[in-house]
Amino acid sequence: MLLRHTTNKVKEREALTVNPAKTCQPIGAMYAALGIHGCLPHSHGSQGCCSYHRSTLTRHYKEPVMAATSSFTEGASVFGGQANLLNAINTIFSVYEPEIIAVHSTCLSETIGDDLGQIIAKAREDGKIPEGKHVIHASTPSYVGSHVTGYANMLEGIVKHFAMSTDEIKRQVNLLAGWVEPADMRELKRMMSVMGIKNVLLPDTSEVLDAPMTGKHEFYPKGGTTVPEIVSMGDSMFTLGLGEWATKSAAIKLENQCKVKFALTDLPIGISATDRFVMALAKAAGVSIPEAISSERGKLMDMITDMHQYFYGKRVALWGDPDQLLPLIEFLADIDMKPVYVVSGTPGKAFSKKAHEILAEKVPEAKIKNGATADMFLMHQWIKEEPVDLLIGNTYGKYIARDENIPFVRMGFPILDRVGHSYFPTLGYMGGIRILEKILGVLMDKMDADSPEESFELVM
Amino acid sequence: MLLRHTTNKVKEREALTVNPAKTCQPIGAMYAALGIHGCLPHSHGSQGCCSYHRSTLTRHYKEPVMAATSSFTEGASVFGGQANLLNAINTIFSVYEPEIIAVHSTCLSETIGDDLGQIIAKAREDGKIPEGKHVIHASTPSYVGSHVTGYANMLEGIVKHFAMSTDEIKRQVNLLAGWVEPADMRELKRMMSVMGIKNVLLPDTSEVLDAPMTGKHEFYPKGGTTVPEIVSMGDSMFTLGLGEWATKSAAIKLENQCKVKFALTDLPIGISATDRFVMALAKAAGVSIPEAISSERGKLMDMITDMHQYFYGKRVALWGDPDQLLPLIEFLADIDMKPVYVVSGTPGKAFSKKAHEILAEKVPEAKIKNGATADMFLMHQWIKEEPVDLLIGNTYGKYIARDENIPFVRMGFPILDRVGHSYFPTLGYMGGIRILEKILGVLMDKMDADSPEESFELVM
Amino acid sequence: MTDKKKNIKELPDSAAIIEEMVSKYPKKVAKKRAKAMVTNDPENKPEIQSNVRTVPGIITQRGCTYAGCKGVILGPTRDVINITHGPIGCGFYSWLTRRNQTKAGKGEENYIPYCFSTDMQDENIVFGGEAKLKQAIREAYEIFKPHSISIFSTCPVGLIGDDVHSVAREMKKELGITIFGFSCEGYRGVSQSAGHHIANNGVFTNVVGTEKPKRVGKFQINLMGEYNIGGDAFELERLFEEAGITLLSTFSGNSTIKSYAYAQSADLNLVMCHRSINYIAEMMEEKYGIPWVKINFIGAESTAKSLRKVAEFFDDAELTERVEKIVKREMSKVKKVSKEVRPDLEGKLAMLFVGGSRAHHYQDLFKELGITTISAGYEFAHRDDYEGREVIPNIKVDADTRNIEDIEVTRDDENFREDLVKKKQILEEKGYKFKEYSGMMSEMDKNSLVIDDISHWESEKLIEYFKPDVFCAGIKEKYAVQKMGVPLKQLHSYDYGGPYAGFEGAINFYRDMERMLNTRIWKMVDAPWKAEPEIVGSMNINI
Amino acid sequence: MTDKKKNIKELPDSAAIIEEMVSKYPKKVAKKRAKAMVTNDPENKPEIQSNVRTVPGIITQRGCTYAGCKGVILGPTRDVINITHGPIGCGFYSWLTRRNQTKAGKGEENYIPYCFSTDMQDENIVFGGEAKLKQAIREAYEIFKPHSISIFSTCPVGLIGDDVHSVAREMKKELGITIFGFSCEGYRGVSQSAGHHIANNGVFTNVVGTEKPKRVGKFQINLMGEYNIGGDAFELERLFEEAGITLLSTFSGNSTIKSYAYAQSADLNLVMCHRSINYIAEMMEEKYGIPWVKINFIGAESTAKSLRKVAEFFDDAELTERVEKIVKREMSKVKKVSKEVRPDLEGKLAMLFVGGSRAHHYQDLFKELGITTISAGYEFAHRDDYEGREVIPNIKVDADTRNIEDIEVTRDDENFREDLVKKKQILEEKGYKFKEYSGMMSEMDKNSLVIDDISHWESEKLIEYFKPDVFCAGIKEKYAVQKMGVPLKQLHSYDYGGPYAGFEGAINFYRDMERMLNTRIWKMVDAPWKAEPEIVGSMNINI
Repeated sequence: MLLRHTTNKVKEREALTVNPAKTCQPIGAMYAALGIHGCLPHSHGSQGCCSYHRSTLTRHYKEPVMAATSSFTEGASVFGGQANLLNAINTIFSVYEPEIIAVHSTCLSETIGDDLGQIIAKAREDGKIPEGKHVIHASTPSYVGSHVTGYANMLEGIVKHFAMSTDEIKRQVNLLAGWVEPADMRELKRMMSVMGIKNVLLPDTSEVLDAPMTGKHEFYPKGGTTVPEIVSMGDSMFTLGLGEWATKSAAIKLENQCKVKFALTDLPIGISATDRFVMALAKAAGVSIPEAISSERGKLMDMITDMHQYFYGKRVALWGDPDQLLPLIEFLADIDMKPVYVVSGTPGKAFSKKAHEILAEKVPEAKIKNGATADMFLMHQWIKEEPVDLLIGNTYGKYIARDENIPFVRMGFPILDRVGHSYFPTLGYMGGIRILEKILGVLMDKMDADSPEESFELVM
Repeated sequence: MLLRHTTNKVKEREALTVNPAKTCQPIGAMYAALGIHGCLPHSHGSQGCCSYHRSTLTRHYKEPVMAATSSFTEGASVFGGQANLLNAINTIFSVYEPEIIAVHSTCLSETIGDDLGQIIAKAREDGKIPEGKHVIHASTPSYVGSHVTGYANMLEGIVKHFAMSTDEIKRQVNLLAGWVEPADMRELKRMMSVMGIKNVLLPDTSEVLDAPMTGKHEFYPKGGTTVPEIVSMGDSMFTLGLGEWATKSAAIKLENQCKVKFALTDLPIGISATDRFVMALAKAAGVSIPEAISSERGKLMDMITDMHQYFYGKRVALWGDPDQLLPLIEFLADIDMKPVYVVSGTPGKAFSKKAHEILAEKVPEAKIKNGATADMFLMHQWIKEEPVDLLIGNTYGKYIARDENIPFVRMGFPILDRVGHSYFPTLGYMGGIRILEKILGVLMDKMDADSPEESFELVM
Repeated sequence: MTDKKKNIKELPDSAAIIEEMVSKYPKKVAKKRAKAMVTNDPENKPEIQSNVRTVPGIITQRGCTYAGCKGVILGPTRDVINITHGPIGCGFYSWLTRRNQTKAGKGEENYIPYCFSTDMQDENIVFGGEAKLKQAIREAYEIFKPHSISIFSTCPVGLIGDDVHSVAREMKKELGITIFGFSCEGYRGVSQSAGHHIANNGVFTNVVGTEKPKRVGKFQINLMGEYNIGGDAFELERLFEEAGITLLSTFSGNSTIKSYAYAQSADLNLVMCHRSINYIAEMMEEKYGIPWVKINFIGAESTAKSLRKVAEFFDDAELTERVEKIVKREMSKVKKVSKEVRPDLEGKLAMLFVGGSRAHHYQDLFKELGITTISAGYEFAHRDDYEGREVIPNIKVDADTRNIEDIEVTRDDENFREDLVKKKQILEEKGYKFKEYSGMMSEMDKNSLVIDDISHWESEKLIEYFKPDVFCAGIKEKYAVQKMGVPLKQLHSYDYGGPYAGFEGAINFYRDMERMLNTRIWKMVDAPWKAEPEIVGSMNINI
Repeated sequence: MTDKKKNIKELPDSAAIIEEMVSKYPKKVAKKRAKAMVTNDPENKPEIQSNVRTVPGIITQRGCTYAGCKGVILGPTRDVINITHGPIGCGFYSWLTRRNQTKAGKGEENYIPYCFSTDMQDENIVFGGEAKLKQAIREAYEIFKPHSISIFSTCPVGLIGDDVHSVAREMKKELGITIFGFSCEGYRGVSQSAGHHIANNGVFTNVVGTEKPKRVGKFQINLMGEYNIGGDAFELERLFEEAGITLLSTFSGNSTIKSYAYAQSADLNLVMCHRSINYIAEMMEEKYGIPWVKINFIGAESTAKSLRKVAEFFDDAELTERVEKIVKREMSKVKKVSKEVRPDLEGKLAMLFVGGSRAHHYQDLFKELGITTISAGYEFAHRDDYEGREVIPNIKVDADTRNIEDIEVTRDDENFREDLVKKKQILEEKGYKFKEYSGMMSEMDKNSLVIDDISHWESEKLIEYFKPDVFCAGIKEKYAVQKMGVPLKQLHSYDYGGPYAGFEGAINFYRDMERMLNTRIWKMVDAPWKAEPEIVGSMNINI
């Protein structure tokens, strides 16, 4: 047993987190900033943070992740990090020539009380920010929320810095992407293009974190939302935010700053959430939903009806982020699976409430927990109490999967030990088909491995 | 052991095929005909053929497969099937109202010598073919070639019946698709669209064999190459045939009939074959290759370079069809895998020759065999002699995979026990990424399952 | 469209829908098809056209004689090398596709996962395929050393004049093992049914009785027409074993040639699928005096009834007690589940178009759930399967049927069971029914619609008209029916579920129906925006 | 660009590329960075700036003190619950990401797959986190009943004034198990290196010598600075065992707190990674009189040399014979492989920028393959690791270093090994070198370029300039370097390969280099149409 100390005796914990189902804010800020074209993320804190975030993002995307750090030492921690950040800005613009530096704070700089806005203003005063270049910032203390919060905060920071309203309304819709894969961002753009909806997608990590091998390292890959696009968001017809945790604050900021009305909808994972997404988009843009979209929906429905027997009643344990988990458990419930255990390290009371609502009728027995001590250790203990047929979550699930011999579908962040997630979307109807393909694949693999020889099946 | 009678003692066989790596012509003709819009395939022979083909295609695509049969009885076998076919044509046009009936023969009607052309002419004379409707045909004796041959013959039959040259050249390229999935056909169209190449894709089973669930059974789904499109192929600038076995005869027919020049290129599986495909298309259409295509290529190259260590030196056994196998083994060799055993039931001396050429330098030890008695039993015996790390082929490989505990990637026809193949392409650069994702997935799954606990890996 | 809830007590006359279905056919076809559609009256069973040629072009469910012979009857037998003599397709398509589960002991033979074919080529068609067939048999023998090999003829074989029987005889002599052939070319007969008959003949002639009779248990039976789809036979084996009934041989599921060889040692033959296997039962009675009874292990009540019928035959107090104990225990389990699911399913409507007895048997399961069968029919049955064996003398034998040999069976004086003949007589006097089958119609509601060899067109019309809650058929029909929003249960393959036979099987079926008919996924088929007025935002992006 | 083949014998002066690299920096930065780049002269080693603050914004490879303390040193120890006191990130990122393999016996403790954190929240920052830490320790104890718990401080901990050491003492008293803390806040020091030192201090103070010395074998050693990445330590354990040398404890790979506790029983300490572990070796010599030698098990020749050095120390004929036998056998295996692959690799160029000793050690493996290291540098080393221990007295101690406690060690009279002091003296007289490390530079070619704490910008320039065939660094560098068409070997994680230590490890490395440097995949990076003239067909579809 890999996790040999995990037993089925659940003890209430108040202080100790074991095998977390979240990580800290700054990595989310870094990921969001990578979705801006020509932007270099900058970590204002100890250099270990930046190193850890770059490593984790790199292991997940198998791509270069460029970011700088203020490299605090003890002195900076005592006297404040202003000198470090000013130096950093100067060095970065000299050497790496970004359009934008996106600075996020850390637990360290937050604890000592560095005021990023003030330091950046000072940098501008001192002439350290070249003409036409930008330094934007977000406050992302690691001891509040989770990586998702950091993503949301950076998104808000971006919007705050750039979005401007002029008198002229632009016939376009803003789409604020939650924390999804480059492939998903590309899929969102494809769907909007099929629907004929001009849009600004923010952020957009496609062609950034799935960049081609060309023999040349493009320090700023060709993808990412551009500055003029972000500026223009202030003139858009409407903003749609995908996922409350990741996009709500940016959507509100945009409304307050530029009077662009917004709606929040779930990440389009599975059938019901994608239905809502498509309808919200159609409404926002005042367009009809084209046949091509209905046809994709029909393909997903087709797989659901064809394969229903394999999904029906299967017990699933999931961990990850609220914005992903909510539509995902809804999807599973829609196809008659039973998401019985759901944990997320990301806090927010709305999560348990919504999850319970989704499952109230179909899976009343579901155990749902989020926030501190809602961790993978707890989920594993629940599994030890009563097993499940399937695990869905990030790579760390593999320890449980092997110990308990449970089929395992990797979804979420980080996925460190498989590839494909950055290339093939799980959003939208076609993404739903991919999710079901994966689920069926692992369930059937287990059936094929475990069935007695006489009931080994050729056909499904 | 599921295949408990298979040993490592290979005996030369002349007459007995055991566990074939092919099936018979008519099913290929049926599949090709399904790629024409408004077409009902018709099997001229015993009704069992039609039943078997429909069942097998249905199990593969999980979709309705509509086709009719002449329902031969002993009388028809003695006196000829003319009456049956005439009746069938009459009934079909009355009840099912197709645009086209695509008749293919069977071993039975071929053995008794039915002349399809003559019978159809008679049907036309007798007024059994409504104005503007078509009955086309192909001779597909089951005892010649394989399912691939039947596909090729029906393709030729379609072109022969419809393609016409007028004086005006159409600025479009004909693409003759080999036997690939609906998803692949969609991907070919997408790639041509990215390259800005107007085209006629023949056949086109997308939106036919991956039709949406809508609550209504569309007897003739919206996909398929249309009659006007096929007619216009005679005026196209050029024809590109994908895969010699499946498309050569149709390409030649088109040239002879309409003077449209052609080139054959491999199915775009993997990097080198897709390179050739893209260049051949560019040349045929006189266009430059756009950056977007280079970028997709770069993504595939990126995965190859990133994941090379997991591919390197892995021994692979493959079975399937020549047009698929040749570019696939080239792809594997490109990424330093070792396709050591390759079998195809489909005959044609060119196959072994080409395969040996591809592998000459990198895998000189490869065993390659095709034609009668080149079957999965032989391949399994080779594996018993010296094992492999990976199997790639159709669903029947699962028996070997389980007996020998070898990772297994399903590719080819038929895939009866998994879904996804009809929705997600394996052609083109993005298809290459999917192939590699699958290969890596099964290799890593085995590593995760078999590794001692102390070397269980979190990251790849 | 009928209103379901209202009409389940009394079905309307089906004339209108019959008219609608046939009206689109060419006249001659309409006339012919009309004869295959009847409105049922269980008290006064109407004559139905069946076992006649399929109308070409109609899109039929039917397969061929080879499929019936090799695929259905011989396929499930694991200790014989079944060589398909013909082009590769026939062997390929019948390779592992029928889910005949089999449980070979360690070291025992099991050729079921293998496909053997002569893979005939052009030159074999032109110059004859006998030499290749012989060589194939030799190679099969050299490599596998089987004790039995059988040969299945595909369409071209008969036409080119290959004599598989003489090849079999010759090779049997050469190799000294059991070898026999079947002239089951696909074009013979009008459906799989001919193949069943041919297979029955061959197995009876070449295998049954080739070993000495043996007495293993007190109550020896054969189970006939049970193909162990999805493990059905395993469930029945469990019941027989517990009851103390010795199952000598199953024709043919989880079966062996070796066990067929002494099948004449049975005291009673149980016939499950009447259509496919009654021939052997009949011939064994003629030759050995072994009586047969029609039983049905699909449905919990039917299973109980069938077990009791066997016990009644043997008339042994201990046996009867054991059977009653089993029935009581199992029925209580079954009842628990049916009680749980029946409220969700009661009043729903089913249609069954499949096979040669399944369309009948499965109605029992539906009945147990309160589901009404509004329409049903067989794919390849004969009139007796619809109307009951009493019509057999009146069935016209047409040319297609005449092509299938009715073999001459002579009494085996040495092994003839006079004791059983006597037993039968006594029981019959007490009202016990042997070789009785009253057909599907007698158990279907009045005014239900019975259709033989249904076409795709007809089934789509039927579905549109009746809007059934579940449709039972095969893989070819599955996805077309489901595209119409109606769940389809495959009764050839059970959709890779099962077992459905016996008590456990009934429970499985109940649960599957609960799953299929009570899910909300079918309600999600329509996109939600279809129900809404055209979406109009405050602004249109395109203006 | 240099012409590889021509220049591998004699490298050019690197002044030009240094100039190119620093010219883009702001002046002050350029001045500072220039001091960290030197053209090597092994005979006359130049002074290199190292272990100084990283220039903010430079894009460094470096991590933090916490990473060095918890991630590197304590991480590989399986029988202790390592609680990260801080926000969740630090614990999360160091959870299983360093590939420290460990082999726990059945029933033994193994907490390595677990991540324990106090997951500090807002209110803990405001009101202090000691109470939560105490509670977390209690919960860890209640659930897991470990014998040891350690606490790692993250950035905010020191700032808000949490005293992890007093908490540790208090809880130790409360629970009666070993509990100790580390003040390894990320901002301390200038790199991971500070964390190593802090970890060394803590382990030495709290664990080493807490159990009675024991004598298990004739020749007892500790292996220090070997982290069992990819199973390196397993390979070495195999060699020691066969040689008859008792490995008491490894600091720290496949290691346990329990074994640290009696590590003072060793006769000799072997130091592998000089940078990360020399502190403990020094302190053990001071306290217990145990001498230490620098060894290197990366590279087959180095392994042989190191094994012989150990044998020489113990000066035992049988031991020497066993070691020689091992070396002979293993070297013949190694030679076979190197002979096979060397022709493909000879003359290729490597760069190594990683770690605190790996960038040096792996040059030995490259040398064995005929690959020239043209440029190298460390991520977090000190001047002695470049220039040799002889410069230690001359190293300026700056404020950042002064922050890290140099603990006062006093001689343990009871356990002091006078015998070893004597042995050392005698051996030294014979020329045997103790605590000697001459640094990376002495083994690098003249004119090779040595750069400390290389930045991303500098490494891209270097690659453009030298076009190396292989680049060694870490995960953050991997894909950027590879995007330039140069394969990168990760020397922290071995790219999930390995082991690379010892003889088998050398073979693995050779084969990996063969794979990486001899594949044609890099030649496929350019699309073939890039090399061709613009495609012009006979017709253009768009005209």
